[in-house]
Amino acid sequence: MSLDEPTISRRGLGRLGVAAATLAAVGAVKAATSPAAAQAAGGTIKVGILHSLSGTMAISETTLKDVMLMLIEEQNKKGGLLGKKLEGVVVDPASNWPLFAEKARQLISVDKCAATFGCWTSVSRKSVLPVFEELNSILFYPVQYEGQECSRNVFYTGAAPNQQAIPAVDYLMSEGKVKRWVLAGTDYVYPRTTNQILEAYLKSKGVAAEDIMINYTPFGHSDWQNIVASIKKFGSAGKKTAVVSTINGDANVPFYKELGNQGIKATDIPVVAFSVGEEELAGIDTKPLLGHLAAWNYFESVDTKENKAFIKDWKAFTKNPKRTTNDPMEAHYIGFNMWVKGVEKAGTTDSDAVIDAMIGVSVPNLSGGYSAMMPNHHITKPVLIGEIQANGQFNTVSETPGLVVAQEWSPYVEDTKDLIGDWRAPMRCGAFNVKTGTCTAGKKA
Amino acid sequence: MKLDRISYLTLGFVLGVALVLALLNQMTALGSALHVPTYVLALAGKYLCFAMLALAVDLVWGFAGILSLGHAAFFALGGYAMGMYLMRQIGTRGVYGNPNLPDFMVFLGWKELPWYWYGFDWFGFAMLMAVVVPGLLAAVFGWLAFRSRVTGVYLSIITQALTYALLLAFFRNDMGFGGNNGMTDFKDILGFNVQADSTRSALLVISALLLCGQFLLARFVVASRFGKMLIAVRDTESRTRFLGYRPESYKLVVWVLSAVMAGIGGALYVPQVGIINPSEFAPGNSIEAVIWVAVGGRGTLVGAILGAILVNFGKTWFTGALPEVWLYALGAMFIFVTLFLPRGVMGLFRARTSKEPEPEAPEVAAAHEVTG
Amino acid sequence: MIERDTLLYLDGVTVSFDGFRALNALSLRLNEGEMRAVIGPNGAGKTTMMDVITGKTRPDSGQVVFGKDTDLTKLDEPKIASLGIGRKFQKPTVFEPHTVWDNLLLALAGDRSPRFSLFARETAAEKRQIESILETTRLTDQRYRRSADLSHGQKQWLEIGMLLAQEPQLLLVDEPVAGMTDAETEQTAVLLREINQTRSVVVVEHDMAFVRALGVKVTVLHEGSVLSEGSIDFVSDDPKVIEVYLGR
Amino acid sequence: MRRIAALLLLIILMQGASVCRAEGIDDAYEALAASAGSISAASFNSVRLGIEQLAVSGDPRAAAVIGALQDGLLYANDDHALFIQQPDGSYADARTGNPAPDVTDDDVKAVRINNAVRSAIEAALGSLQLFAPDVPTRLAAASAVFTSHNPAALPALTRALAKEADPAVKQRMEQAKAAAIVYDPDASQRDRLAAVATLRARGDQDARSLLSTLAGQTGPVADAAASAVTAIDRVLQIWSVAQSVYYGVSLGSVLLLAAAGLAITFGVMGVINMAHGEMVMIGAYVTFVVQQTMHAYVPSLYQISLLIAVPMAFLVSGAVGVAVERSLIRWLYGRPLETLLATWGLSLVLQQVVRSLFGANNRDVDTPAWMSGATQLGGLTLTWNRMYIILFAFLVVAALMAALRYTSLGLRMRAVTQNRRMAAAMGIKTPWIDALTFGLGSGVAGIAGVALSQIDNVSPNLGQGYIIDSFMVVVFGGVGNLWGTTLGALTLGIVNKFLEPVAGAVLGKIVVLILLILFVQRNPRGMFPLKGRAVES
Repeated sequence: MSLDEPTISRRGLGRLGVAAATLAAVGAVKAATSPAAAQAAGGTIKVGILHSLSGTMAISETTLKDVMLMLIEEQNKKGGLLGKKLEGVVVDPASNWPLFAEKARQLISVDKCAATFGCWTSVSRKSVLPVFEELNSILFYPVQYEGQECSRNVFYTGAAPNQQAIPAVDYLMSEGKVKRWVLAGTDYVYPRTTNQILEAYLKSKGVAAEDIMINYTPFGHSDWQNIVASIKKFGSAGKKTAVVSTINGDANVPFYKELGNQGIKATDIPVVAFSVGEEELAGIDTKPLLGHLAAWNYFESVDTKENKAFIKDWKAFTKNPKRTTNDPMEAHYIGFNMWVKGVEKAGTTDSDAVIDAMIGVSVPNLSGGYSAMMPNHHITKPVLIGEIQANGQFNTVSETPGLVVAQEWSPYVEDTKDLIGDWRAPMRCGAFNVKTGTCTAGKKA
Repeated sequence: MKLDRISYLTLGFVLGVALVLALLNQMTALGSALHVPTYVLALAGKYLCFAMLALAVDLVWGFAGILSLGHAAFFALGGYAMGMYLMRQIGTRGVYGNPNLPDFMVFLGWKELPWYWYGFDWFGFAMLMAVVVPGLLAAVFGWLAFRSRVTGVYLSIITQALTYALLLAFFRNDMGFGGNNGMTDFKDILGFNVQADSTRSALLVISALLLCGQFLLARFVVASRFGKMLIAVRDTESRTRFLGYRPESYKLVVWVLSAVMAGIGGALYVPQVGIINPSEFAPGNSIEAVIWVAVGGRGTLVGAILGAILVNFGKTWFTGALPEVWLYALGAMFIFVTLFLPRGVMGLFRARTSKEPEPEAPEVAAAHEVTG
Repeated sequence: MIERDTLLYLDGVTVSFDGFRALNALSLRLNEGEMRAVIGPNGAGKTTMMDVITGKTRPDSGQVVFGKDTDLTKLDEPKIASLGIGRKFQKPTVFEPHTVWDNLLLALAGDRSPRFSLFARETAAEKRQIESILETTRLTDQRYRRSADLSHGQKQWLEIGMLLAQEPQLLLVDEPVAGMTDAETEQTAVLLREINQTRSVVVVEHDMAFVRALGVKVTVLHEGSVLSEGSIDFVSDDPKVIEVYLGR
Repeated sequence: MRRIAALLLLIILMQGASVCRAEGIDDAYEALAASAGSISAASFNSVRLGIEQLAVSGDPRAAAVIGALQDGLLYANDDHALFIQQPDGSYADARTGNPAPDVTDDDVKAVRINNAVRSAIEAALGSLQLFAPDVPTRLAAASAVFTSHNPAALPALTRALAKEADPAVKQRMEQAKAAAIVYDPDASQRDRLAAVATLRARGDQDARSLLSTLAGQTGPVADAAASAVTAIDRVLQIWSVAQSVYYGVSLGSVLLLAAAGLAITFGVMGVINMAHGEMVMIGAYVTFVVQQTMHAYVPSLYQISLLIAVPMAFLVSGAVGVAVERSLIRWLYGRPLETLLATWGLSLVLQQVVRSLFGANNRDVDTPAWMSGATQLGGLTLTWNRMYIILFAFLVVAALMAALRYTSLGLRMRAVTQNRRMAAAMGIKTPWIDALTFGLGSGVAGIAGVALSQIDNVSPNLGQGYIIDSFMVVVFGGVGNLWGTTLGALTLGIVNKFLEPVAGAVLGKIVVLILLILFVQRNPRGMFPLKGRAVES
């Protein structure tokens, strides 16, 4: 250490070095944070794609990145948008929630994306939400979620709880004569809220408290032996029992394998899942799961012209005849087409103009109808209930007669039962209390 | 305390960059070529907080030989203390406008504020908790572990168990810390809007100042007779006992100090990234922090800061520029550094000095002497 | 020989590892100011004896009394060290990243608490003391070298220097001349005798020439207990000792 | 319609059945055909009724038609004529079985089924198959009738019982009959009480389920049912303890498999191998590839593809291990904590490699038939896959111990790890032994991957889920001690499974972790520390 004893001149030298280093660092940070150097949308409109390509959520989100790239490519083949080419900007938030916020900021302020399509988990959406609101940009969120949110800057193209859970329970009650319910979920906010809503709903339908069992497990839970056994036991009380599963992603495979092995057949105790789609089933041997259910707004097996074309394009784009499609992909399909229409209607990609133009936009969905963007920034959807087939596909066994409008604020939660969201002028409020006539949150002029 | 040139350079660099970024952000117009976007401020602030964590890890690993695979837990606890304060500051501006409860509690049907949330309305109390809670946890854990002479990999593994247990605990919605979603959508800190550029600039400069403060403190500790003893403990713990020292109390002191430093880093991290949730407890995060230190150069405080900034800068860059293959780059970097730069980046600059760790750390020597 | 107070008394100490008896009812008495050489074949229990005295190993039974009435078996290593028992290991164990000076500084008797050491500054008295030990151990020229860079013999001396810095009443020295040149060995013997002027010393050694050079009372250990005790000439003529060393 | 009428006539003539019954058959087929293509609640209901009618109609085609419906192969055209799709894609008339070559895919719509329909199908097939020639089919049929407990099946059951010779089938039929009688309001009280007794004797959860519905009512039958439910519950309660032990052993064996390889690489060699989980993951992917290959090229061996995957996984993971040791680990001996960092980097790379090769999604590894399902042992439900995994785990550990103890490689490995220099001096090629030891550990991890593919996701993240647990197990058991690892894994598994029902899955795991931390603090070297001077220095 004695060699390095500082002297005045050295200090001066050091300072000089500091100044130089500072400038260099600023330059480096600036250069590095703008990989494409953001040449202010010369001939292109940039579209942010914010899906995890690594980490725990890559398993679900990678597909959505691919589908966005496909949609952008197709739109460009049709001549782009407003006479400009679209360019997808892919980043990897790596299943890391603070990184989502950072990447969102990068997409908006560095890459100048006109809109961003992304997020899967609620926490990732919650993480980026303040960023989108602060920088007044647009996010399309494609996954079914717990509701209780209505941001001006987010368009929710996935299902709200009433667009998935309630019709599924209704189906089981009427068609399956189910009297006893197990609400099993991963311990996070979506299952908690959904189960809270379902519990209130079931009780309103006369189901006794002792006929409802609620169980939460951690993320990635892999040993389901005694939970499945306790479900079996709960189901042996002489009343028809069903499981409503809000078990998340990774934990599903071991859960279903255990169900199959303990011999719980759909005809004994059906399981209806809200987070299990074709993508998840691709990783499971579905033969023992025949007849277990899922509720979504889209199934790959839906027999329509649009869907067939979409699947064909998808397989061609991924060059993989085995790739499946699923509900969140359809949500991006709808969301992207809505955004294209909204931008065309507004004649600009300016956020405010597009946000106003989006409401009322209606585009074909893949199940043979039209979905429309409602004033609460959620879309109308049909609800399909399907049974798992031996080939890993769903067989639709029930479909709501019309489109269901999303309830962004749950009528079953005390604090939100009087709230509505309406982003049209003049109300422009994400949480308007119809009783008090005030806007409690999310007001933006 | 005498500082060497590289320390001056580091302090100058950290403070200088933070000040220049903040000033450029504040003083120049939005379109100007010199303007620093908020994005860069947020990034720089995050790096500096990570640097604090790295400094904390280096203090225990580089100087006391305690390889903590759970240091991110202290960081996250500090972050939660700040997060709770920020949640309370939202007041009635939450989605539900509930004056008594944070949004997520309303959402899950809580009726009243749990007792452990009391006091977090006050900034001072929250900041006190940001250092007391990690410090206390470290004290209890360290007292138990060091007293019974748990060392080497055994200690590493139980620190990992600690952070893993906390991860699972904070995931539980019943804990009242927001479960998986954690806390987000913050509004104000001490009355300033957390999203305002001026607040961000201020937070960045404060982070830089605190990092420098921590660096000087760590420097003071390491240069003292205490620090020399730590190095002695690191290399030949049992020998120090025969000199009449109690290595466990030395380790405990530096361990608690380190936890507190990490907690401060976490507390500053939260307002700058805007979210705190249980994934901060993930064991991978702690391992990453160790890697920053290894990349920078274990046992050199400057190296810890440098490593944290370098690796995270790389991560920012790679995830944007090479989203599909960045993990290859990151993984390869770790392998490269351990294989070819055992003394980290600092090893490139410095000749051997007395502060460097011995490559033959004896930690798991025991595991070699074993039969099947 | 003047009758002096007993400094260390081992009484029926037994230690076993997984059924193997390292010490078997070992009893040994050491007087104040005495230097004792302990010899014995491999596995005789020499190092284990030191472990027991310094608190590293707890005996299964037996007592170790230090001074008037301190039972060492109840205390841990730092406590025993601070009572004034210093130990030098078989393999020289110094703090390798530190300079010779820092090694001695850390060994100096004084407050061992973290709080003290955080704010401690080198006093003039400490400096003088270190200088004097450097001189005793012939390391004055090496004071700013990293101790890792010292030769083997220098490390041995540094460790003895560290022992001295502790100002112990009793020094336990395990094979101090292993790996030393003849000249170094001789110097070490001189050094130990010098130290013995003021402190009691127990030397464990294999090197018979060295033990002879020390010229002190010798204890021969075998299979964990005392086989023979007396002057070097006495024990080397003892038929039991010859049998153990030369085989049956 | 004319054709149907003609067929009808034919059937009547052939069967000599009453017109009334023939009308029943007609209605039944009409009910099936009219609902084709529809998914309304009414149409499912009509299909269900059609099946029930068909089952009791005595029509010889009933079993074939209902079977086709079960497989989703029953179609109807706009004229309500029914067809069965043949394996080659052509159609045959459902009511005659004759080929119908002029029918194409565009002419017909499938008769859709749902769970309610599927239950009806199972019950119907059950009662139809009570007279099947082979025992397993009859047993399955009796079980199906038991589940449906439909009094309509009683006549068939009585007839079948009279003919039945196999005691197991007979018992099951008796139980099925009891189940039907219990629910038959027309049955005499004496019969119903006897039926309750039969069910009580069966004593499992299914019997409890049937009885507990009755228990809610009033009357002597209900009282008997209530006391039977209490009795069954008491027995099941005792069994549940054994069941928890089984779950614990099963979880423990999974932990053991995951940790066994680590007990070698970390326990014996001292390499903190953070990429251990990825070796497991590679083993799982090898299983996937082997299974796919078998499926494509040697379908006859498909059922035993797992057995082939075991050595393959060992070789592939082992080879990766050797390569890793030669290129990476060997530079880092003596720097255990550096290996931690390098192998962590390696684990990121390996995950990404697999993600690039196989995609981020889960891969489907099928469970062979012999590993599916469960068996009952008293009140215990023993799932086959778990049983095999338990067995497999112990075999792997036993083989590992034997390899270390009795082979010359094992001897050399022990020699090198105990005293590297001495071993080298004796002519042992220590670098090779290092590589092979690491390869062995990695290979064992690969084998674990084969087993884990049966119960968990086969995804790039597979290994991450086990790495922490594996280290806990090895440390808990005592580093370098395979017995310790085994007992450690089983203890953790069982403690976990006994805590889970009390504290919940999350809290249970937290408690286990805290206990583990406290345990290690009390016993810093695990359950089975190695004593002696060597370890302490």
